[in-house]
Amino acid sequence: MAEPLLALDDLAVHFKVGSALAGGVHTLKAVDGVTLDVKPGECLGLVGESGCGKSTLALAIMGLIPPTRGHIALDGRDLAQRGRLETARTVQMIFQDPYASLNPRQTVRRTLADPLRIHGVTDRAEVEARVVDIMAKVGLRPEHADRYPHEFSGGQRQRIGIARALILKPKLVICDEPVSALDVSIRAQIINLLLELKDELGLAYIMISHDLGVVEHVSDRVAVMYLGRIVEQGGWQEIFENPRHPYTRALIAAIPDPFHRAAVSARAKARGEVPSALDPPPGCHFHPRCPLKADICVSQDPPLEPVAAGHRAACHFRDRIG
Amino acid sequence: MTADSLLRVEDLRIALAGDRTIYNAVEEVSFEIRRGEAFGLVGESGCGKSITALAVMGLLKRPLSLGGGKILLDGEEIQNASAARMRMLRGSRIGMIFQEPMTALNPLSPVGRQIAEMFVLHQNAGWSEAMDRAEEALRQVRVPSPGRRVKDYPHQLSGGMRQRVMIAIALACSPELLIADEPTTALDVTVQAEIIDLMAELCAAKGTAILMISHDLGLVANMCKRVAVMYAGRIVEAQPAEAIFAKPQHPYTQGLVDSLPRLGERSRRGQQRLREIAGVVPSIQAYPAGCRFNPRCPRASDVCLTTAPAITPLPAANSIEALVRCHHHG
Amino acid sequence: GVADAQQAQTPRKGGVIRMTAPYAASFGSLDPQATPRAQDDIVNKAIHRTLYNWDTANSKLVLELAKSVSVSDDGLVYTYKLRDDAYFHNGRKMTADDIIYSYTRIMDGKKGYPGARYIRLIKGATDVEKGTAKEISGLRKIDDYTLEITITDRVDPGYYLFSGSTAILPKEEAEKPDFASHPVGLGPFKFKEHIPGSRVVMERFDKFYKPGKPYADRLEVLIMAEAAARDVAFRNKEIDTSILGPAQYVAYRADPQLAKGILEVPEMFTRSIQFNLADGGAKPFKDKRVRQAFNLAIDSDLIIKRLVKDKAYRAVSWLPPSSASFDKTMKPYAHDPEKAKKLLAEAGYPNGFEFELTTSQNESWGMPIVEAIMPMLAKVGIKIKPKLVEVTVLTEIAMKGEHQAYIGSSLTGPDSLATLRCYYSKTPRTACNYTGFSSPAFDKLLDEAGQTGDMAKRTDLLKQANNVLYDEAPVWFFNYNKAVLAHQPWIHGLQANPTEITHQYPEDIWVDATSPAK
Amino acid sequence: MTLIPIKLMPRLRGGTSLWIGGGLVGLAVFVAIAAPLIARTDPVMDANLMNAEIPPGWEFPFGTDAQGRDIYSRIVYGARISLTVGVGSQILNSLIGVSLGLTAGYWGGWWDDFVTALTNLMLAIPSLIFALAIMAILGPGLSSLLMALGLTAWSYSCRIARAQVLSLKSQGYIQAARILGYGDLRIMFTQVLPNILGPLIVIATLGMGTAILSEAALSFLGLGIRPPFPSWGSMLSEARDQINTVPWLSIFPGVAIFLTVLGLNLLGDGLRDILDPQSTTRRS
Amino acid sequence: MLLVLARRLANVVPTLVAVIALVFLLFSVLPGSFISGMGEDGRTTIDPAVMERMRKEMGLDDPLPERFAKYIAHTAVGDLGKSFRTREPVTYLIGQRIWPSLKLMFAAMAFAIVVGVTLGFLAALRPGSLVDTVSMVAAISGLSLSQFWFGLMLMYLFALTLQWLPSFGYGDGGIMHLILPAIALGVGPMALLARTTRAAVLDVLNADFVRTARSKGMSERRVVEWHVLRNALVLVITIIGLQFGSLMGQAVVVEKLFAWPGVGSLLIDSVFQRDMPAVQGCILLIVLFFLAINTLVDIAYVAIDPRIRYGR
Ligand SMILES: Nc1ncnc2c1ncn2[C@@H]1O[C@H](COP(=O)(O)OP(=O)(O)OP(=O)(O)O)[C@@H](O)[C@H]1O
Ligand SMILES: Nc1ncnc2c1ncn2[C@@H]1O[C@H](COP(=O)(O)OP(=O)(O)OP(=O)(O)O)[C@@H](O)[C@H]1O
Ligand SMILES: [Mg+2]
Ligand SMILES: [Mg+2]
Repeated sequence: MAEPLLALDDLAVHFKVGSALAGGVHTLKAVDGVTLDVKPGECLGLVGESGCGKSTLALAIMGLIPPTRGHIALDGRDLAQRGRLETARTVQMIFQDPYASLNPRQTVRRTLADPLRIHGVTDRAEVEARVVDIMAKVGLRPEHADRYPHEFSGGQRQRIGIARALILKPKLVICDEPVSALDVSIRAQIINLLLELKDELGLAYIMISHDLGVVEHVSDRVAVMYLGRIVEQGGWQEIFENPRHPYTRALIAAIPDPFHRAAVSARAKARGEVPSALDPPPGCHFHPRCPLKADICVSQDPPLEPVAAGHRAACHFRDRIG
Repeated sequence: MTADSLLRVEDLRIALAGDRTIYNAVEEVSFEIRRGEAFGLVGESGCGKSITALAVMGLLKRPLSLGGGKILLDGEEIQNASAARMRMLRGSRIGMIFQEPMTALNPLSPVGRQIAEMFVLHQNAGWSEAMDRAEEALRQVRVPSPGRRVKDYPHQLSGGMRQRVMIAIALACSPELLIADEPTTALDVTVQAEIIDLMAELCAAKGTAILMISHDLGLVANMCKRVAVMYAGRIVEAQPAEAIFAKPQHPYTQGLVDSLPRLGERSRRGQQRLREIAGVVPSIQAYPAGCRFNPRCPRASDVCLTTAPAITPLPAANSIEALVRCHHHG
Repeated sequence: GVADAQQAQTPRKGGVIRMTAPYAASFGSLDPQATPRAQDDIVNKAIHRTLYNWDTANSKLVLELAKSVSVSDDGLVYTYKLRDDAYFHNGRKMTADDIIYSYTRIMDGKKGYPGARYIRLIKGATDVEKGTAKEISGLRKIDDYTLEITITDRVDPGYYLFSGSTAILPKEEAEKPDFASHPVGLGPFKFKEHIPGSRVVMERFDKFYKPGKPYADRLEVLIMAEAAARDVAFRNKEIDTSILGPAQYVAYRADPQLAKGILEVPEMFTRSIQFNLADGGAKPFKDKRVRQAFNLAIDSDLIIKRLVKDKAYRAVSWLPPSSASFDKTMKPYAHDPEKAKKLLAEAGYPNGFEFELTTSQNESWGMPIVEAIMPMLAKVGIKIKPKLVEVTVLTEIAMKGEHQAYIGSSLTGPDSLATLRCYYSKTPRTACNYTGFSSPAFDKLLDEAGQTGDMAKRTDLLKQANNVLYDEAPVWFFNYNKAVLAHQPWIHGLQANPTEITHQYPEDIWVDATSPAK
Repeated sequence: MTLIPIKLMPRLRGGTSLWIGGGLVGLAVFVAIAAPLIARTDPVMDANLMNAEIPPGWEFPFGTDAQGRDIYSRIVYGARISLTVGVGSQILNSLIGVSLGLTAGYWGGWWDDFVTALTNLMLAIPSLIFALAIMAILGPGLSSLLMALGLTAWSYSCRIARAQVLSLKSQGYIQAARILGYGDLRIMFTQVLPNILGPLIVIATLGMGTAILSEAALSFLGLGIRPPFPSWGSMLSEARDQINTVPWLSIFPGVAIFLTVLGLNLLGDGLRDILDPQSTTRRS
Repeated sequence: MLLVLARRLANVVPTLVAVIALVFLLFSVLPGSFISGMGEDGRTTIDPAVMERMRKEMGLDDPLPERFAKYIAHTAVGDLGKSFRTREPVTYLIGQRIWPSLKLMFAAMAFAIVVGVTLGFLAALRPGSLVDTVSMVAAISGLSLSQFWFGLMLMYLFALTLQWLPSFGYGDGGIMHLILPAIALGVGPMALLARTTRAAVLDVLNADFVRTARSKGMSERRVVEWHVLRNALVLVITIIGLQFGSLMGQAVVVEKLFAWPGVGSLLIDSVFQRDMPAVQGCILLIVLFFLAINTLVDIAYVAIDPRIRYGR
């Protein structure tokens, strides 16, 4: 088995919110004990509802938020020991909102060339060549280089964002909902592009998305997050065809499928609202919404344990489902 | 026109006053909703779904205005109805739910009061009676402990709860038609499913027809009996829900259905390259001549560049009308 | 008309007098001993009384709280027969004890009362100030209405004991902590109300010692520091008197109605540029010819006429014309730029020089004047760098000698000897020798004048000293102030007080029935 | 540098306030720059008491003052001082405010707390009072005035800069820059600053008007510019005693101040519509 | 409620201490001592010996830290020292000025609120109409006016030319004397309020929940009454608070011009007299007032805005 490119060990990111003067300080456990790894060339899908900590996890991996606990190892070395620039050349990120993720006052060329210069590529010709090259790869024409972001459509902007992420030739790219802000008819273009680039450049992805269809389509492995924790993790086929956590099942059941009307049993559906991460329920975080809730769920926090080879779920009843 | 037609929109045109010219943000839009029926309107962002709904409500504001066409509610032409008449219809006979539950409620007013207003406005109820009925309405939308919740302010409720309150407001006076403009896009997926179910259930119980607006074809097809697809201000296809997924006629609809990875697709067919729809959605100011989909259409021919396609009726399945607007449909 | 004039002869009893306090936006203190400010004295003159007073009509000092005085031969012991009809506003009669108490209070070293500079004339006063004595040895009560004062110098104590800051106060009241907000005195009006920053209201004191006086029932002093607002208020008939600046002076004289109510007086203030002749100053000024050239280069008459709008009298030398030692035969420096140039060349400055002139914003002796002389001096090559400071800082700068020259206004009366002492070489800069002037001839004349008991001789010696100053020109002699008081037609009995025109004699003032004030 | 993206151009056409404001300010700036060319006399040395207080007419379009100086020329030169006061103090304010606000918003932590506390402190002392205190200490004059007005009103731009940075900080392109290895200062200067210039320019424009008015107020209180060099405020303040007798002394500087400040306010409003469309009128 | 108050107070105290320190330091370096301020017009010269003695007496020669410590200690117990000028306690001096100051401010603010908010409202309800244009032109002109110039104009127009109102002063404290200075002081806040109100009302009118209200079939009038007013008020009240709070500071000019016996004229007087304790006292009061008003605004928020009332 290949050495993991990225290894997270019991990673936790807690935020202090509020102030001592205004109602007291609370701890928000945005990410709470996540252990994961990503191998080279692999695509890990990360799904979960809004606020469950997906973006926070991504930013922690990027080194933008210091972890409260646990370790992040890139290429086998702890993130803390790596230089900022070195990390930048290993892992990059694609953002959700193509409108907010480009500096409106910079041309495409500057957006792409500046990082190269910062990383010591000073030869003008080389910079130019790499800019043109990457633009071609993401499907932009060379004359686009001197335009400003507002002159592009959403899909084109996302291409610029992808080009920017790839200009330093990273090994791992974190895609934080790369298509959810795009017009429906554009999404396929971007998803195809990402998959092509993956094969062509041997990239590893972490694909964060709400859209289970997309995750299923692109991922090799999938991790499901709920309130800061991984509740289930495994190969894509296992997760989608044989989910072992009631939350995963609820997620899948919530997807309207005109071909399979009412195919999912009402039992799979989750009830009620997602609790606040500030004040998560005790025991299994999912128990207030869980159709399988039992007393043990309230008192005990189920560990993430294997159910099959490479498939783990954090549910007291993981073996009874499915 | 069918006998049990509730809302009929004929050749609706909505004008958008630009800097110098007037654009047609929506044109040649016709559809019909029958009593108790769920009708879906799907389309990408900016194609004119919301303003169509607002036109029906008589709530268009500058720079938008009604450019032409007829809107008939229960046979009554309301496109030129007086302001007072429209106020009577709004709320009591047509209810509406908006996309953003965060901002659609007045943050400074208890939710109970905001529901109760409906009874005061339309049923001459006194405030205390109205508040009691508001509590009842909250119970109907399955808000836990409604007695306490009536006094809560919107910020004390979660997104799903707020949307439930919106539903309670819209359905308070048992309208004949509920217009739901992307009621769940701002919600979590699991919550979304619950809200949709609730809406469908309540409407069925009250016999309220629904005009469901969304950009999610799957969602609409799942919930509605009939679906119309809009593109760039025009309806390009309308079919029964199953048919539009199984046998889409318009190249745009076909593109939409095929381009999106659907759950279970990979297991069935393996990881295939998605079908792309080339190009981008045009902006109002730059709608192409002829068929508006022509720059992106794989089947486009010369006629598509010059002539806007007329409506072609499709063979009716289940006695529901179906139509497509394409020179090369099928 | 005639009827008016006749009516004007018989003062009306009753009515309200509304005077203005124009110098600052508030009163400092209504404890007369605690304040040296002219602004405060406008009120204090009505409430309080001093041993002497200035008789404006005859330009001399008169006894106020005493009926008569006798002087010992050596001129150092004064015995006063005090009034036995003077009552404090609290109803108690004034006695010699009150004067002794008041003067002793002023010398309280811990308080630093401004009047101390006057009382120091009395023998033993400084001991009290230093804390070595409890009582002033030079004050002796003979009986309730007879007081003996021993002084240290052969001068007229009247010049010292008429100052408002030597007012006589009743002990039992002055000792109260809130005396300053509830002043009690001997004056014709008793305190009623003070709205700080706005006005002081006083009422007639019926037991005032001058029979039949005061006339008015009420006296209001309204604070009105903004000339423009004062102008509006006066025209709007909201105030009875107003001090006029040059601009208003012109306007009021031009207005036939307003022109009737203008009272003018040459005040005992000399406006000048004082050159710093000491080492800190600009070198050129050490040369007498440069100073003379300075005086010759400026067309002072033109400035007075056009800029000051004739609201001043051309200065000849240091003493004002109202002084007995003023030499009426002297002519002021002529306007002669050619001669000025020649003198400058002789002094070694054919191309002139540049110096820094410290000035305040004051319209009559500050920046506007500097702005007017700048081009004139530039014609003879003297360049001015104006340095604007606040009025309040001006004196301090002058005392410290941190200036090359400054433009200001100096009190030059009524005591001419004291006035000229400011150029006596042994007078320290901190006292008032701001120029650092030193001339043996001048010193000698002043020494002699101080020693002589013969008033006529003293006057003559001072006249000579004043003429020395003219020639030496330690200053640019600009003008003597003309104070102008505008008053409404219904107010009568105002006096042209040359020491300070706003300091009126409220017991003599009356308003006729046409006054709109109720 | 493209400060105003092209898409904004069409909106320029509609903004009457922008055009009027820009015109007025442009005129004032032109007058200030061209002062030696368009003034008729020296504003200080050409005093001629023989010409004192001549009403406006052929010879002296705006009349003369008590010193016999041409008011027109003094107004023209006064534009220099008044605009210097306005622009200079705002540059100072912006420099202080932006550097504090930018770093506070970007770095956060104790520095942010400190800057926020400092800003609140500055806001709690009315700036006129603060300026008055500083003028009283430094004494009248142009440089003290620049200090007094430039050190006391930076809290507005600081607040705006901070708020803007906070909202930009979570924007993708700032995060992207950090991820790409940009240094903090580089991010602040190349990524943040160009994108928050709009509201800052607006606030600075409005601040210039306030500064010119403050200069007039301080002059009135006797703590303004150092004569004889004319500023509009000091001219107005000197002339106030004669408003009834020699009205033209105060009319012209009064009008000059009013029009210039009006111009700046209109310009600020207009710019706000273009540069900072989301904000409504929230100035204090 | 209490919590909000406590929180505010916790914020206010450090600010106050900082202001005290700042003011103290500022005025300890002032050139010119209070004594030189005791004469004016060059009319009185003071004995240098007296001056020395008084400096000692007032502790002006002590080292700065010592003076500062003493000052803080005294201020903490509400003793602002004695005025150099009148030798009375500063608290007493200020006490006499507070009432006229408050009167002027309340009158000015009442004028500003009544006129400004009304104009802003009318303008927002009919954007683009004549009312809108006129009131917005008036508002921006109001913001461009020099306060003392405007005050003088009022004086000349209403006092001198029309003779409707007294020109200056406090008079007997009656309403007539109050009108002109209140207008002169209130015109700035009035203009600002007109603009803010208009913007706020327009903001609210475009809010989603107003659209919801309309979709309920509400008449425009009800929409405004039930849903717009209160929400706009939340926005407007901040500006009212900020304006009100800084009014005491702004009043310096107007008080001087109209010879109004308020804190502002005491301050300016004291600055020129170098009366340090009085200056410090006045500034302290002005800051305190600002903070107090802002605290009141916060409390008002709590009353109006449930989002603040329930945590968050
Ligand atoms: N800087 C921060 N300070 C405090 N709380 C934060 C911060 N960033 C994120 N959070 C909180 O942490 C939780 C996780 O946020 P995160 O953005 O990671 O969620 P997410 O899964 O990416 O959601 P979404 O799908 O909406 O993007 C949320 O409750 C969020 O409010
Ligand atoms: N007030 C307005 N001013 C100008 N253009 C408008 C206005 N409201 C809507 N439009 C334009 O009209 C078109 C249709 O808008 P509409 O809101 O109906 O789109 P939609 O289909 O509901 O999109 P979405 O899915 O984003 O809600 C859009 O191009 C939009 O830009
Ligand atoms: Mg996220
Ligand atoms: Mg919409």
